[in-house]
Amino acid sequence: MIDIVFLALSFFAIGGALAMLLNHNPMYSALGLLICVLSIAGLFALLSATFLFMVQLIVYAGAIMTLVIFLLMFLNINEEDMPEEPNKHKYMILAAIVMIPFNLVIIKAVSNLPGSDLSIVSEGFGGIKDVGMHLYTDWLLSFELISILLLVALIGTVVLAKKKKSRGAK
Amino acid sequence: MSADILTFIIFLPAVTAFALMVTTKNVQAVRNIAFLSTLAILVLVLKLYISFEPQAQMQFVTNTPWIVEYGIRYYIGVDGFSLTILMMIAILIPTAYLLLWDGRTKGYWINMLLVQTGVTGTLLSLDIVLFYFFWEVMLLPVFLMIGIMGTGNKVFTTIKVTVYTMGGSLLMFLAIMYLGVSYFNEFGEWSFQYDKLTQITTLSHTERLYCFFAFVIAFGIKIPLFPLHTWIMDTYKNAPTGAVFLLSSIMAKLGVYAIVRFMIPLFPDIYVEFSTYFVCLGLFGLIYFGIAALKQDDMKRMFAYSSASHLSFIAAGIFSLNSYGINGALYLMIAHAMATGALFLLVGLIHYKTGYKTISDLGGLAKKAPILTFVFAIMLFANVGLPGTNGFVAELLIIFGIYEFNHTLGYIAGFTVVIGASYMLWMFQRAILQDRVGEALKMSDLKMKEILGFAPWIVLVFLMGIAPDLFIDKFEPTVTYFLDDILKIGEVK
Amino acid sequence: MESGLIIWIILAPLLGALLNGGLYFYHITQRAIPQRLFSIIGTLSPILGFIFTLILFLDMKETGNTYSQDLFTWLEVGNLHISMKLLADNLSIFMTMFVTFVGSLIHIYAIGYMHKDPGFGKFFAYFNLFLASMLILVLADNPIVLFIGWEGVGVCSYLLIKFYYGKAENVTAANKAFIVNRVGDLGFLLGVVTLFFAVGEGDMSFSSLEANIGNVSPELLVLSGVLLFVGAMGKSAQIPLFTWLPDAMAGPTPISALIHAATMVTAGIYMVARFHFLYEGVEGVGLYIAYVGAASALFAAIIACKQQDIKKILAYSTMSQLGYMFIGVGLGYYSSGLFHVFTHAFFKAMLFMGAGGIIIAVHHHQNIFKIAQERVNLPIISGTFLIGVIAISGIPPFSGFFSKDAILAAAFAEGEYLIWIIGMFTAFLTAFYMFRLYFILFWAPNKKVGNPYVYTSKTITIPLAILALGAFGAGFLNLPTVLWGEHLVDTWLLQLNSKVLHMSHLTEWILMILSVGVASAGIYVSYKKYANFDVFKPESEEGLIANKFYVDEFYDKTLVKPIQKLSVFIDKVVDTKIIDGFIMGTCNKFVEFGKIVGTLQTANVRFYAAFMLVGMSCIFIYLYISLGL
Amino acid sequence: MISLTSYAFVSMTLFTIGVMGVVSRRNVFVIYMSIELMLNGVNLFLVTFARHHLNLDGQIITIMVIAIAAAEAAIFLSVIILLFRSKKSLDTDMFTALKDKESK
Repeated sequence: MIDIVFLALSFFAIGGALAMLLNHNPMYSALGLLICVLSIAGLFALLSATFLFMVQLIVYAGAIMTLVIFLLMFLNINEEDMPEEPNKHKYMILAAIVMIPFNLVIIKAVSNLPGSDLSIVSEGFGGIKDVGMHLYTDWLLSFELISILLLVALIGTVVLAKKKKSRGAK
Repeated sequence: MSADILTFIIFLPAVTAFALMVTTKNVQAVRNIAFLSTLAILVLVLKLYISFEPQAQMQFVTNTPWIVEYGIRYYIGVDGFSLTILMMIAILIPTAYLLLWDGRTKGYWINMLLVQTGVTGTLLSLDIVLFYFFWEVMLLPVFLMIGIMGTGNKVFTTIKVTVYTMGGSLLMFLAIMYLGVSYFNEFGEWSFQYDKLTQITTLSHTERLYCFFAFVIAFGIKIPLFPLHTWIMDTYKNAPTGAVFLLSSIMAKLGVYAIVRFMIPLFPDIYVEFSTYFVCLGLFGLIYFGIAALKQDDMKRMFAYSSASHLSFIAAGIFSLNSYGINGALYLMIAHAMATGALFLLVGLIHYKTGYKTISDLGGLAKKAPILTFVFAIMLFANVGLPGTNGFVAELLIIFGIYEFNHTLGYIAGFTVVIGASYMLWMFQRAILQDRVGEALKMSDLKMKEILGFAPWIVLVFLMGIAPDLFIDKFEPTVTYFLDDILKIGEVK
Repeated sequence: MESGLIIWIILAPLLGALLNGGLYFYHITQRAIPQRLFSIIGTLSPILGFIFTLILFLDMKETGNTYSQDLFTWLEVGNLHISMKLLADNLSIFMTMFVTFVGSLIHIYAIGYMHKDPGFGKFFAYFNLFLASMLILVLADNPIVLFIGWEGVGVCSYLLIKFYYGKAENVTAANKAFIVNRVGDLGFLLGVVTLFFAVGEGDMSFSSLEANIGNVSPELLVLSGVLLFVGAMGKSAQIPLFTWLPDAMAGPTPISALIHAATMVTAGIYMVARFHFLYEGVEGVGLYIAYVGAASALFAAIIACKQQDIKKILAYSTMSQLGYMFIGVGLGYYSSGLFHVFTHAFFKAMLFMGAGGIIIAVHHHQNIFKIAQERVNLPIISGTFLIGVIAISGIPPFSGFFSKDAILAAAFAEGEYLIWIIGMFTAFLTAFYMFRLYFILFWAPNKKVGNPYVYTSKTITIPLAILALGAFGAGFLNLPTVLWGEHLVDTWLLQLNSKVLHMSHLTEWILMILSVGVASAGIYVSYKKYANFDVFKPESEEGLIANKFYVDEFYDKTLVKPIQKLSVFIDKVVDTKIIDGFIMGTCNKFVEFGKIVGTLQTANVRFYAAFMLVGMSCIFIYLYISLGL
Repeated sequence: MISLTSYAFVSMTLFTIGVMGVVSRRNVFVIYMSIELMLNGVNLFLVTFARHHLNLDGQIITIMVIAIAAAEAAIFLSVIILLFRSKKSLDTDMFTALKDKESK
């Protein structure tokens, strides 16, 4: 049963990714990515990462992808604004070939690891409590730094998005 | 007297500079305060000079930890060598201020102060990393001065100076690291004090050779020795007068000083082994640069060659391995610093007043400015080594030294008498004495404060020429100590 | 014995120089000072020096003592111990006597000559300094102090020759004098160094050098002897370092008089005499010196026959006479050589002063034919000039005869007949060209119309008269035995170990008559040729002799020009192209490489990503292979 | 049987597709989304290994990555707006202000 769920989720993830890659229109690409992200959320759940499952849904699917789609609509991009991409398939194949050694090394390395049971753990792993405990004890400093980063990004966005005249006024 | 007097002497200019940097924009105030602080240093150094005992040991030593992990210490002290040069610096800088008095910017004076800190620090530091630190500190303000206030192709000049000096510094840094690591491997603790580094025994002859040459190239660039000299021509030509003065009168001497201070104790055997080569190189430089100076048209460029010629001679004296040569070289360092420094400052004044510094454009200055000509002539003859001036004593001693080192080379060394005179007098004739082709230049004579600035130089030139024993007494014990105890030559027969 | 007086002989002119210099400084910066003050200080100081010398001399004559004065330790490094010490022995006091005496007279003369010159004060400051340097040279107790004076004389001559520095050729002449002298100084200095180490690094004073001269190996003795003589060649204008002397006439005439009569050029002879203990040991070097002297004497005399500049003729005659002196000292007859220095000082000073008077009178013409065209009425000058000309030509009983004849007799006695013949021929030439000068200047029948130039100034005529007395009578101080004299000078200079003439009285008489005959022949030839010379048709200035055998041009072509070319070559090619080219070329290669790499910066994000990817891929291929996966 | 390798295969595939997108596409939006896809691939890997080792550190890092992705999204999108305003284009090859101009 889990195998089938895994296979289905993987299929949707990769399919969504390919859809993102191959569609000319960014709107379709965004929808493809959305499918992919949702499937990955499912995979997180399969890996007993319940908290991450929620985060993935809320932050990626809910916030980031929505933001992207919203922006795409907001900019009102016409067909003529889209760049022409004459050689994109050639580049794709080239990139895929170049990535082969990387993939080979990683896959080989992983397959050499001792196998283990990846079935769902019901209690004590990946829940919000466990993650929270871990996050606020061992990873406190990183957590704080990330929050500062987010703050900076917030301010930076405001500054960047301001109209030009306010920058030129100085 | 407190031992911290040296620290005070080193850092007073820098502190003054930083204070001035943030407080005032008034150029005159900056200049006056800078001048006063150099005068204060002069007083301190005078006090030091009087209370110094003429013997070989380091005196007024301060030795406190600086970077504890690597055993780098703030280790300074003064002996006969450094005291004499310190005295020279302390006298030359304030008087030079008087001659650079007008028409400078705030940055100029602040850089001058910073250079003074770098220079005195280099002179007094006994920890080799501290030495390296000050060695670089003294260069940075000079780069700025050349790059900002220079003339001609000043940016390229700055790049050139940087390439040369940084190349040398890099080699020196590698050698310092090598020595430090060797010391650590042998004794299990870090130290960069030069007297501790001399205890290293594990280095092979080849390794020591490489270190020696790494150091000598760094110092040789600063001196400059043939063939590491090509940076000085453009630099002296394009740099502002103050920077040229500092480079030629003081920093070049520190190259020689550093050879004596670090090379002799660290690598005595290699020093002796290669002395012949360096004496030859020095004498070759003497003649080579002397000849090159003959046909120069730009006066600063000519003095650059002249300076290189004399410094090669000094280097030859330093490597002559006997007390005549080394004492003479030290004496010539001081004599040459005064003579060349004064000549550069005079050329700067002439340039400032007439707008020209090329020989073919000048002429007829003697009629308009007799006092300037008089001072020029005195410094010129001191540079040429006329008896009665300090240059003669030094050249005589070096010739004696090189003759004792090797008779044939001694005869070559004698040519210093002829070479300097030819290009100097020819320049003097064309630029100062004989009437100018075309209309006469606008030129005013030295003012009272400039005369006052030169007065101590002139007095010293003659005093050091007429009664040299007074001055040589202060550093002769150190030279003897270096020769007898470190090089183990035992020059007393 | 110690004597505190010696330093005052030097200090008198030295302080005069300082005082005059200081006053002149005040004069140009603040307020004008009357010329009278300068002249009083300027002349009083050498006269004071002369008085001190006289006191010392009389004392020495009385007691027979030698005095010295140790002032302070000048330098003490290693084994080198040089004290600032002065020595007044018979030799130095002999030199000091006539240096201060003739020097004082020239100083007095200069008051008149330099009258109303704007640089009057400066002139006297330099002049006093010149004399002081010469006195340091003469009174020095060791070669280094001697060298201080030696160079001091050189620099003062430089300062004085370039006195009118506005004109380029004056300064060029001064430079030439200084640099050629420096070449000589190089030799001198190296000679001293060689000697110092050869005698075993002892004390430097002349007495200890003399005591230790036995330690020196013959080779080093020859070497140092020759090197020291190179110094003398420079100072005393002998072949090949003589070219500066004629050019040095660019300075005002009192300087020429001082250089040629009392100071500077005599220094070389004095120095050789001072080092007599060295030259006694090496006969060959002495002979070499004598031959150089003979060659110079002849060479200069030949050139002088064709010159037209009044001062240059006198300059070459000086060089020629210096040659005689070197013959004397070279052959070991030091006192004869010095005696010629002594007599020469009088008549040469007088000739120069007379020439200066004439030059001033005709308003600064120096060409003898031009001068001769003018009508002049200068009885005292022409009279004293004649005395000088006779004296230099060697006609008895004028002073030149005795001193020159002693030298020629010495050459004959030593068996150096070649030198003797050259000397005789030079004597003939000397008489010829000196009387040529005299006849053209004063006997030329054709004159321009107009009032004669008159010039009389007491400051010029009185010294001339005194010197004329000296030029006439100085010879009697060293009358040889054959003329019933007592060799006063030779006796006084006994310390020099001069050789004594050993020849029969008959030979001596014959030699004397011969030399007088030769001189008379010279005068006769000159009279025939120039007594009625038409000065409006001057001799041509073409030819080998008139062009001084092209020696200057030769030096210019073989030494000066190549060195200048080398200088340009070093600067423009070796330094700029080769050395700097190598170092900055390496830097430029880095810059070029940077530019090539810079083209990779296309600002195309995808290109960067792909580039990174390729790099990463390479790393993974490496990992794949190295890890053996 | 789902093993470590199958998860690795999925995450590598996602990552590779992301790389292909960055290299081949010129549309700024698609490039941005490709980057997000690469991040997701890596996240999946991290979570897989967290499960494999039963160690929460992998999940924590994933949270960090997601936070950074959020920050990146904010900045990136505002930059895209600015670029689109100035160049009226979404083509990355048009944005060449930082090109080394001296070399050509």
